[in-house]
Order: sequence, then C-alpha cells, then structure tokens
Amino acid sequence: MMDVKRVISTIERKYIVNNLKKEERIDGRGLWEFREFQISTDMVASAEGSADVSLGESRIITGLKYDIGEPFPDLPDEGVCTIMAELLPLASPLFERGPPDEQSIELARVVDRGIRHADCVQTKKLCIKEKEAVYILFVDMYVINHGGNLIDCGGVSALATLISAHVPEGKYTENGIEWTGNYLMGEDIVNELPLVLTYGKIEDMVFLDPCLPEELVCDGRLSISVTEDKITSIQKSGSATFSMDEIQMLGKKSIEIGKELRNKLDLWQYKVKIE
Amino acid sequence: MMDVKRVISTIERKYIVNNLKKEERIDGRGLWEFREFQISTDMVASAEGSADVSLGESRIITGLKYDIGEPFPDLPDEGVCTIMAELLPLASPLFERGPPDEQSIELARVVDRGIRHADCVQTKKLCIKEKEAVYILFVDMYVINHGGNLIDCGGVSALATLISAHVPEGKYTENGIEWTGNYLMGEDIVNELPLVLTYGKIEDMVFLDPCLPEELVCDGRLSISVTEDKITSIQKSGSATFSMDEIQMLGKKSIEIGKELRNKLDLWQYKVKIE
Amino acid sequence: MMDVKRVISTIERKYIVNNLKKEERIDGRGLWEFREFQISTDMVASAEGSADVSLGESRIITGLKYDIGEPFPDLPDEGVCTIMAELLPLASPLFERGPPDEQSIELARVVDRGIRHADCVQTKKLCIKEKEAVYILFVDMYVINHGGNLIDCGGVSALATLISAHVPEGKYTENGIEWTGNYLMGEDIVNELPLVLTYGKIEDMVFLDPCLPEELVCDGRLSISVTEDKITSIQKSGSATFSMDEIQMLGKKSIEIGKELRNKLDLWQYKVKIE
Amino acid sequence: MVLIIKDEYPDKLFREDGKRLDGREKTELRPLKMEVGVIKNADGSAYLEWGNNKIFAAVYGPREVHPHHLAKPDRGVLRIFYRMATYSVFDRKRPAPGRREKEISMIISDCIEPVLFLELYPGTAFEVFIEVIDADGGTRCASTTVASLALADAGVPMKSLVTAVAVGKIDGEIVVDLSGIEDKAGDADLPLAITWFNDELSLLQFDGSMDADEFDTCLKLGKEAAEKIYQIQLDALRSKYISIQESVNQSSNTSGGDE
Amino acid sequence: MVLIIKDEYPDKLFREDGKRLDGREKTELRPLKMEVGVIKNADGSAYLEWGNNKIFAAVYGPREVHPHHLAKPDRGVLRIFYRMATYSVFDRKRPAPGRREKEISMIISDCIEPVLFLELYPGTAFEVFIEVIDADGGTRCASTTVASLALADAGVPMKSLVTAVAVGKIDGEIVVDLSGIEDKAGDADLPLAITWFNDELSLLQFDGSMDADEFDTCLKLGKEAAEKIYQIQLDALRSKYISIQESVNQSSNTSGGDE
Amino acid sequence: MVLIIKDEYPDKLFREDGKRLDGREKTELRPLKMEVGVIKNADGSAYLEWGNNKIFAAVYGPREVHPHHLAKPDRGVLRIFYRMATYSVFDRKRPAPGRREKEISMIISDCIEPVLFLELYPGTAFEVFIEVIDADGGTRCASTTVASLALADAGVPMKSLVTAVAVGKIDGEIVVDLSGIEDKAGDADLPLAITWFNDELSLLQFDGSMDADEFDTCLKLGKEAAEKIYQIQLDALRSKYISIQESVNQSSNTSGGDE
Repeated sequence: MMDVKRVISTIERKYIVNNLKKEERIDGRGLWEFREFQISTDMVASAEGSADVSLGESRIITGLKYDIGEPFPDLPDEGVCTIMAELLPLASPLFERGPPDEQSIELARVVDRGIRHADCVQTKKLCIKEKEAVYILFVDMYVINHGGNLIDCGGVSALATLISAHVPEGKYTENGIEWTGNYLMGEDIVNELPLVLTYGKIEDMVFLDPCLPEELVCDGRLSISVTEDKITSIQKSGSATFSMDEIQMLGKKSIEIGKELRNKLDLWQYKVKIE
Repeated sequence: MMDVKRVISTIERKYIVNNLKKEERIDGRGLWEFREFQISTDMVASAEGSADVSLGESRIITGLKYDIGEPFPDLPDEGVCTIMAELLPLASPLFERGPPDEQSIELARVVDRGIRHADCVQTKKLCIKEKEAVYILFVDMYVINHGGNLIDCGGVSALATLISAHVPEGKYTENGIEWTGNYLMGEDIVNELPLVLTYGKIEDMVFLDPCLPEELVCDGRLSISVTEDKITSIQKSGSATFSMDEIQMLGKKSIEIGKELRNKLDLWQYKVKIE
Repeated sequence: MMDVKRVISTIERKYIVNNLKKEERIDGRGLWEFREFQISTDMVASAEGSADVSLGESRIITGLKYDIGEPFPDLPDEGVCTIMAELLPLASPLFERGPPDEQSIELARVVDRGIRHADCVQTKKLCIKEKEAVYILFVDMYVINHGGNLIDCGGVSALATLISAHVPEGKYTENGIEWTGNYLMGEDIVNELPLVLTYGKIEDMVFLDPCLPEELVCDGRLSISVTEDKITSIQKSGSATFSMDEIQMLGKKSIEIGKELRNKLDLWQYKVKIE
Repeated sequence: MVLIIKDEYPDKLFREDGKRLDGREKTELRPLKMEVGVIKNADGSAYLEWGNNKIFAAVYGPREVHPHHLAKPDRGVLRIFYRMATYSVFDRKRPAPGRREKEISMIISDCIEPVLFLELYPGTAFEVFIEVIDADGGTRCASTTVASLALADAGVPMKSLVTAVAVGKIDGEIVVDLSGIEDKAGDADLPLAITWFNDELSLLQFDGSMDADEFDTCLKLGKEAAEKIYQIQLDALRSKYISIQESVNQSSNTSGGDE
Repeated sequence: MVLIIKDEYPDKLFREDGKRLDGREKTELRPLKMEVGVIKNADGSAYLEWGNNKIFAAVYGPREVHPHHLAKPDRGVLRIFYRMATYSVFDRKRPAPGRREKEISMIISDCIEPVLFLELYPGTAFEVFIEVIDADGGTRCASTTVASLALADAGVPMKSLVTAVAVGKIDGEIVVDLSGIEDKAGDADLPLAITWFNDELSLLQFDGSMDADEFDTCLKLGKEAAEKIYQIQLDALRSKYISIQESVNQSSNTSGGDE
Repeated sequence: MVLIIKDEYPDKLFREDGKRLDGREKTELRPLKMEVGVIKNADGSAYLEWGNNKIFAAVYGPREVHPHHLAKPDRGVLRIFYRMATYSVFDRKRPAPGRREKEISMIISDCIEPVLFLELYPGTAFEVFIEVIDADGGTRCASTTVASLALADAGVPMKSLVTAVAVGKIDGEIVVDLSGIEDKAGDADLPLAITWFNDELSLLQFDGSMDADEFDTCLKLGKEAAEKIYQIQLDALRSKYISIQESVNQSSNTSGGDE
C-alpha cells in the first residue's frame, strides 16, 4: 500500500512542487479553484434521503436512515444527527478492509463538526415528545472512488442528503408513535448551509481542494468549515505547520470562497417534492 | 493446514476418482449409500434437550437451551428457533481457533434452512402470550470429530435434539411467567421431520454422503433438504457446477432416500418421558 | 519482548539463585521482608475514591467510580464491587497494547478474590432498595510502573481506594433515586482489611514480595490473601510446584506477616473527611 | 420505540388483470441496466441497476494476499467481499459486516470461481468488492452478475461470463426475478447462476417447499431468464469497447487525421 | 423476561442420616469414568464423566505455533484452550470464549506444564483443547485430569500424570469433591492438583475462609482423594493398551496364526 | 437508573467582579506543574498537573514496530497512544479505547511529528503512551505538552519543544485555557500548538462560531499563553539536570572529593 505512496512521492512530488511554485496545478486549476461538483439526489429508494456527489474523481454516496429514541438527558427536546463514513476498499487500492480506520473516522468527524456548530441540523424540530422521543438521523457516507479531498466532497454529500430527506412525521399517542402521513423535509431538517473547504500545504505553498496526487505528497491539510459569515470549525491534519498569517488569510478566504460555492451549488434545489 | 489438503489431493484424488469411475467408494459403499448413524439423546443434564450423533467418523454433540423474549413484530404469535454450529479445533487439525468461520456458518445455515421451510419447528406452540412472550430456542451444535459430511450429521443431530427437548412450560400471569410444572416435549415442538442429504461431485461423478477424504478432494457439494414428499432447501457449495439433468435427478433421489432414512432412524423414539 | 526475559534469565538467574541460597536478596532484603509501601489517596478529583500506591518501584493508581443498577436476582439486597486492572504499555516494555491480557486478568482476579471472600466490602450497605437499586462500584487499577509483584501493590491500592471512597448517598423515591446530600465513606463501605501476600519460588527456595528481576526468573508464585486470622484466598501461578509442607508453612506465615503489615500501613487513616 | 407505519404487505401478489403488482408478466424481468469501468481506481469495475437494486463491483488483482497465510502456493485465490450500505434496506443495517454478508460472499465466490483460470496466478488474489447501495430483492444474483462483469472489465481471463437470476413461487405460481416484496411475501425462492462455457449451474440455492415437477419448471424458466440477462452483460462490455473506439476515432478526427 | 421456577437451593447440604444430598460420605467421590482415544483426528484424546461433568480433551502436537510470535526458540509451549459448550450450564453461556475460560485455561496450563519436557521441543506447541459438554461443579479439576490423560494418550513424554480434585467446606464441614450444588451453596472451595513425580502441588487455589488447621485438613483429604482418581486414570490407559493387545491377538487368531 | 444530583451548570461563567468562576483573569492560566523522569521503566517520561488534569507520558524507542507492516523503510514512525483512565471523567469511561481516544492520538501525533528527525530512524518507531488519570478540560493540549516533554526527557533529537493550549469563548468573551466547566458550558474552543523552532502552528482545531476578527484575537492570546507554558516545560527539564548535577556534586562531596 504505502509503496504506492512512496513511489508517487519521489517521482511526482518534485513535479507538483515545481508547478505550484509557478502557481499552477497539475490539472490546470488555479490555487484557489475547486474541481467540478456533480450532484444527484434521492436516488436510493430504501433511504429517507440520499446523495451521489462527485468532486473531480472523488465520489461519495450518502444515505439517510432514521430511528426514534430517547433524547440525551441534558438536551431533552433535541433530536440527534450522527455522521458515519466508510472508505470502501472498492474505492482505492490504498484503502484496507476492516473496521473504520483513522482516515474514515477523520472524514466523519470533520464533516460532523462542520455541521454541528453551524446551526445546520434543526435538532429541536427533530423532537417528537420532550424527554420521551426524538429522531436519530444516521447520515452514512460511502466512498466509491477516491480522487483526493474526500472531506469537501463528503461535506456537500452530507448536506445534500439532509436537504433531500423525507422522514415520516411521527405523532406521540398513547399507543406509541403514529405516522401523520406527512414527511419532515428540507428546511424542517436543515437551516444553515455550512461548507467545508480543505487546503493542502507542500513546503510553504498552500492551495485549495487537493486532488489525489497532491494529497498523497502534501505535508498537511487544513479544513475550514464556514457559514455565510462565520468560521464554525477548523481541523489541521498531517505534519505541516502553518504560520499565524497563513491561518488568518485562509480563514477570510474560506468565508469568501464558501459564499461563491454556496451560490453555485444552489443546494436547496434538492429538496424533494412528495405529492 | 491447507498443506494437509494439498498432500491428500495429489496422492488420494486419483485413487478416489478411479474408484468412483467404477462406481466404488474408498470405504466400500455404493454411490447412494449413507455411512452408519449412531444416536444417543438427552445425555446432557444441563440442557433442555441434547443429542450425540455420529455419522461414520463424524460426531456432533448438540444441546438445546431456551430463553423467553419478545416475538418479532411481524410474527407476534411465534417463537423462535436459532441454530448455531462450532467446528471445534478439538475435532480436526483442519479447524482453527477463533470466531465461527465460514464453514461453521455454512453448517449452521444449511441445517437451519432445511428445518425452517419444512414446517418442522412448531413456532406457534412456542408462544406464551401474543406480542409479549415467546420461547427462543437455541440449538447449538459442537463438532467433536470431523469425518466428512458434517451437514447431514448436523441435520439429524439438530432434529434429535429438538425431539428430545423438555422445556418447562410457562404460563403468563400478572407477576411474570410462571412454570406450570409441565414440559413442552416432542410433538409440542416438532412437526415435520426434514432430513438433509449432501452429495459430493468430483469431475462428472456424483455420490451421497462424502467421507472426509472424498470431501477434501471433491470439487463441490450439493445439500438437499427434503420432507416426506417435498424439497424444502438446496445449497450448492464449492466450485463444481451441476447440469440441469443432474439437479433434477438428485432432487428426486433425495426424496426417495430421505424416506428410507427417516424410517430407519425412527427419530420419534427419542422423545423423553418425564413422570 | 520475551527476549528481554530470556536475556535476564541467563545472566541474572544464577546470581539471584546464588544469593537466595545464602538467604540474601539482590536488593538487600531478607526472605520474608516487603519493600517499602508509599501511599497517597483521594488525589483524583473526578473519581469517588482513589489511591496512588507504590511498592518499591511498582506503582498502581486506582480509582473508584459507581453506577446504580439492579441487584443480582439471587442477592436482591446486595451491591456489587468489581475490580479491573490494566497493565499499561506505558509502565513497561514488557506490556503490550491491546485488550486486557492474561496478566491483567490475573491481577484483577487475585485482588478481587482476596477481597470477595473476606467480608471486606459491605455489600448490604450498598443496597438502596431491595430488588430494585443497588450500587455497583468499579475499582479500576492502572499500572504506572512495573517493578515486580503487582498483586500485593494492587491489593493495597484497591483497599486504600475503597477506604478513601465518598459515594453520594441515594434515597429511593417515587421520582427516582435522589441524593441525600451525604456520602457513603470508609466503614460504610469497608469492613475487614484483607491483604494479599505473594511469594516467589525458584528451585526449592521461597521468598516474599518478588522484585522485578526475581519475578522474571522465578518458576512460580503463590499469592495468599489473609484477614486478621483467616486465609481467604490462594492462587498459584507459574510452573513451580509446592510441597504440602511449604504450603502449610506459608499459610501460617501469611497470617503473621499480614498482621504486622496491617498495623504498619494503618489504612483507616485514608478515610476522607467531608465537611 | 418505533414509528408505527401500518404494514403494507399486500394480501395478493397478483393484480386482477393477472399481472404482478409491478405490472410484469410471470416471466418478465425487472428493468435492468449495466455499465462497466465506473470506478477509476479499480483494475475493473461495473455498476448495475436491476429494479431498485443499485450495486457497484470493483476488481483488484492479481495482487498480494493479505493476510499472507491465505495465499495458495499452487493457484490464485478469488476473494469476494459483498457488503450492503447501511441505508440500502428498510431498517438501517449495522455498519459492521454481518454473518449474512460473509455467507453471501462465499456463495458468490463459489459461483464465479469455476470460470476463472486461477491455476495461472499462484500466490496471488483477485479481490472483488461488491457494494449494495440500494437493495430490492435478489441482491445475491445481481451481485454475481455485476461481479462477473467487473472481472471481464478488468481483463481477467475467463472461460465465460456468469449470469444469475432468481426464480420463485408467489401465491402458488412460479415467476421469475422476484422483486423485494415478492421475495418477502412469496412462498419460495430459487436463485441460480449459469456458467455459459459449460451451460451448467454454479449457484443453486432454494428455500421454500416444492415437489419435483415444480422444481423442474423453475430450472427451465431460470435458464430462459438468464439468457436475456446475459445479452445485457455482453452489451455493457460492447458499449465500452464502442465508446473507446469512438473516442479513438474522435480524437483522430479532432487531431485532423487524413480521412 | 425469565421463566420463574422457584429456586431450589436446599437449606442444608447434609441429609438427616449425615450423608450428603447425593448420598455420599464426606470423603467419597462422585462416580468417575475415563476413556482415552475417543477423538480419531487428534494425536491423543480422552473423555471423562465425573458426576454430571462430561468433558472431552484432544491433543495436537508438537506442531507449529500460530501466531508465530508465541513460539519460543529454546523450548516448546503448552497451550490449553478450555471451553464450555453453551448448553453445559443452567443459563446458556454466550458462544464466544469469556474471561473465565481464558483464566481457567491459564491455570490448567500452569498446572500441567511441570510434568512435561518442553525443553525437548523448541519452537513448537502442544495444543490441548478441552470442551466441557456438561458442567456440574469442579470442571477445572476434571479438565486438568482429563487433559493430562489425553497428553499421555498422545504419547507425549511426561514425568508423571497430574490429578486434580477439589476439597471444600459445606455447612461448616470439610468434604471432598464438591458437586455443582455444593459448590454454589457451600462455604469454601479448594481445588488442588498433584504432580505424582514429585508428590507436590501444581495447582492450588482457594476461595472461602479457613483458619490454618482447617486448611491442613483440606490438603490431607485432597491428597487421599487424588490417589483414588489417579488409579482410574491409570486404568483408562491400561484398558486401551489391553484392547489394542486383544485386537492384535484377535486379528492374529482370525488370520489363522499357528498357535 | 441514575442517581439524581441536581445539575450545577452555572448560568454565568463570570463572577460579579468580572473574574472567571475559579477566580482567574481572562488571560490567566490554571496552576501548572511538570516533572520529568517519573516512570523508571520508560526511555523517557513526564508527568503534568494542569488545573485538575493529571497526565503521565512515557516514551519507548526507537524500537521495532509491531505490527511490522506499519514500519516505513525510509523513516521512523511516531506512534501516540492517548488513553483516559475509566475514572478520569464524571461518568465512568468504558475501559476499551474509544474512537475519541484514537482520534486525539492521531491529532497529537500530527502535532509533534514536525519537531522530530524521523528520517534518521528508518524502520523503527517512537511510541509515546499518554495516560490521563484525571481530566479537567483541555486534555489534548495538556497531553501534547507533556508528551513533548517526555520525548525530550528520552533524549530524542528535536528541533524544539511543542507547547499547546486552548483559547475559547465563554459568555461571549475570549479567554485562555478553558477549565472543564468552561469547556462544557462555553461557546467555542480553539486548541492550538506551537512548534518553537519555526514559530508556527502544528495543531489547530476549532469548534464554535466566530467571525474573522474574533478568530485573530484568539490566535494572538493563544500564542502569549503558550509562551508562558513553554517556560514551565524548560524549567522541568532544567530541574532534572540540576538535580542530576546536585547528586553528582553531592556524591563527589560524600566520597570526599577535593574541593
């Protein structure tokens, strides 16, 4: 496995670095440019929401299931949304079989944190009866092809899945929780639209949305989640270090690029219509 | 481990094949002949039913335990019968320690499926109170010696165990489930007597009840479960392929041989008597 | 790992044995002498009781947590005290990562058994309401440095932890279990003070409290738990065998040395005072 | 606690007009679509939609076997890893692979192995990863069919493709290609697979209750259905070849070839 | 939910006539039966019935150690795997081996190792698998006893057999060979094992509360009981030898030897 | 069932006098104490108390990597194992290491790796075991700080120490070094670490909601706080050196050196 990485390192690293020094990317993009997003939603009939999102050659298929459980004692009127990710060995010779590894956990966690602190999921609307019954949403991401920067692909995938959700609405009665015949959809579940932006760093060069060859040779990454005008989450990974100035610059840039991407993707179009 | 298999392959395969071509078995049997069954039952004092069954040199000791639980929501008035199998490393140098492997799962599943679709276990009689309390029977098979064709040995072992069962009869009361002092036994639990018959295939030759050397060199197996006049389950395993004609012939033959074996074994004799 | 042990074996075993033959220990102690105990308690703010105990270079930090659960059906008015031990890889190059290994299980079990049969923990005082609610105490031992004879160090560590306990006292009410504002402390929880004494055996020589080099080369160990005048538990480990005479001698000696140690340690001083 | 949604298992699995609930005739297949080369990182891959089933298969190999002790000195091994996404079924599946997934993996492996020349690849493994994204009855047949296609896409030498389909009994009648609801509410299920190089069955399972005559009918109908599916597999391979052809032609056009 | 069966722990563990509930005297053993060579595939094996205990032991080795890092370059290793069948106890045991089973395995291993010449088998393992089919108190002693017999049956060089038995205290009286009910309702339990080559104890455990005198009595009674069991072990080995002898004689007779 | 203790999360996290609940100013650190060489068996070790946090770190290496396949032929690997004692938190933690512990281990590893010269140790590992005995907010920063100290104590060549501290927002105000209660009831948490050799950040996490200006303030205050902690780390290393010095002097005195 790691041999692949090493071979790429020695051959491609120089080439990638030399390009970056000229502010060029190996796939022709500018330093602050995303690859193309492709999105389709609600294509999984068994799920109560789903999205198939590609970012360049990275592809993640996400689905939503729900359960009804008791709320946490300290949040008696709030539902719960959990994010899981699996880097399927189907998706890359770099991924191994077995229980979720560190990379899978990181993917789920960074996407989760970007959402959690952004007032994205309307947890209070996911309460059926205080202290008794709330929705638990499971947003499960499966990586189908690994083309680099799974985090940003996963962030959009999770968000599109939540927006496409159609969860049967329950009413608390003496006999249990009965279906009203309606569904919780779109803004019943989602409020803010946080996006996560990931930057690679090689030597002293920083760039947005690393593709796979860049990701394999980079020293580290920084993922920043943003809403319309706030930073809601940051995660550094890898052995790179960042200067204070770089961090401040990337914070501001993320809010700015996030705004553009949010407009371009127009995720609310993925709300489903049920007659 | 696998070395054993390989060594046998090269030395014995030819010998076995040559014999089969003359419609002879290495242990002198005919192509459609079972080895001897030996059965004793209810010898485990801690179990609510048990059987020690040998088929040639294969030996499986099976016990029954019960629990009381809630029924599945879609079958509110039916008890549950689960089958487990463990290929103990005690039984053969071919078996490894660790959680149940594919072979153990296959043994349990084929025996289970033969029973499940044959109206064998009287699941409705295992209901104590609809929607509230049903019996869960655990039929656990332990392989003590591996002499080939564990499936057919296990099938008889599970059936004899169920027939020998003596499960305390519970009555639903306000204070819980109380023992009536009686037991569920024999036909309270078992109705039909399905048997499973396993055939080996080497090259284009098919034969009943493979012994261990035959099993180790054969290309594949076909297990067919039958009641008095119906086929209730089939499982092919291994890399052999079977022609349509072979399959049809084996289906008819299984019903026929099953009838003989059922008469010979006379399994109802193992119903226990409790004064 | 085991290489370390083997190297020590060949080099040090002779030296240790030769010394023992002259009734001398490599650290200058007599055959029936303990190394120094150092004890401090209640230093973990998050725990409801804790102790940091060193025996020579062995060091174990133990903490107490509690939960409230249902009693076992056959002991409806008794709380439960469980002991766990973990040999942290932090503590020695001999310890490996992973789930508790045999040595950890042994440490926990021997300490547990010494306590269990000695009328040490006042399980009846840990009952809040018969059949409904009892305390479950978790006494968890972490080995911070391994200097030999973890068992005797752990025994004192567990006992000091229990004595230092301050568990919120619960009262059963219609609305659940409410805190009375008081704590269960000291003799509310502990009655007898059992101590465990471990002996090493090399060839035909027996000695108290093996230090690490002695433990690594010895043929076996014998741990004896004693109260004021009774033996309450014995555990032999390793491949040494003991003659009847040796066993009888060690039984008597343990009661005697236990008495001295109990006086010297004066464990009741570690009861906490809460104003 | 569960949300109570009145259970909608139909009383009958045939409509008044004699057709099945989804409008099919007894021997009609559900809509079926296949594509190869869908996962760039894999040595070969395929995607299938069959009714509401949506399944990916990716092939890696021949490559080193992990753990090593599973390697065989005299031949290659075929390892199938069948997995279902948590959201592919009505009640969320637990994330860890379960018993059932391991069992189906083994069945698919036994079913495909006869068409491979594993003796040519000693010490190595072909690993086929199958991910069921959406499940709607018959996933083991659909997975076998798509996995066989992915192996062909990977250029692994094969004696033939393998094609699988289920026949079954619903409301006492024999039908082919059970849908999810027919599978659950039906009386019997008989998945089979055909290895075309010898026209034999490499998968045969059965659960239900049938006499010998019914059983013979099932086998006959199963083979007929498999033949139709086989054509769709071949088309999927051909269309990749064609699209490569076209892109070659196109690029020679664009680059101004002298036709 | 559980089925409520009134609990039948007796108030007293002695009958009016001074005998134990199963009619035994204080120093009397439960019925005890052993047989060797019961598992054909194993290098050596033994079966034991002791009261309601029913236990198999099988020996494989000397053979390669898996995983390799457990092998020792300068000696063989003895690996004991003690397991209980799910149905061998009143409440069904969970199928996976638990903590207790691992602990007892280690105890039995420590107990038997002193009689082996492991230094003669560097890099290899003797693996002893013990399966408790029915449990009725004292399974660790019974398992030690039957495992030692299986090793002898395997022809593994041994300094002597090992024999184990429990002594205990019930209703304040010291008795040998506790039954299941005496074990649960009794006051103290002291399993011990004797390695006959040096007449020492290789297993010694104790849980209860005893003063030094009681303890001495236990040791004495334990040794006396072990001596009786040892004879039964020896008989089991002899009867195999005899039956081999007989079959040899018989076959030479049948084949018409010239006596 | 749980014992109902009225929850005592305060409404406000500042007192009337403008100080924090534990009496600190906004930019004041909790009491902080470090010591090296506390675990004799380790190649290097350190202990830290920071508020109520109590944390041990031990370093082993360079040593062989288990399992072998994690070794890298061209450089050493740094492996961090962060663990919390079951009793280090309010609700007993489950004994097995959880997801969160693995995640924090990875974060700490990424954070410390930049100061090491791993390329000098091909094929080997430095393993750092961190045990949180008592937890009180900010354990990842405290663990990073104490692990870096333990590596220095082990004599591992380093470009510089690493120092970590959290900045956060409580009741709308930015403060440094969040206590446990501030962490739980506060609005935002921003742990960072500084690698002194290049004055850059090797750890940066953030959860909360801040605009760009607030964020800049956090970074500034974080760096100032880290500088104070760095001095305490240096003191801990110096005092070991001094105590070695003293004991050397002392022993030369006692042995009657000729000063």
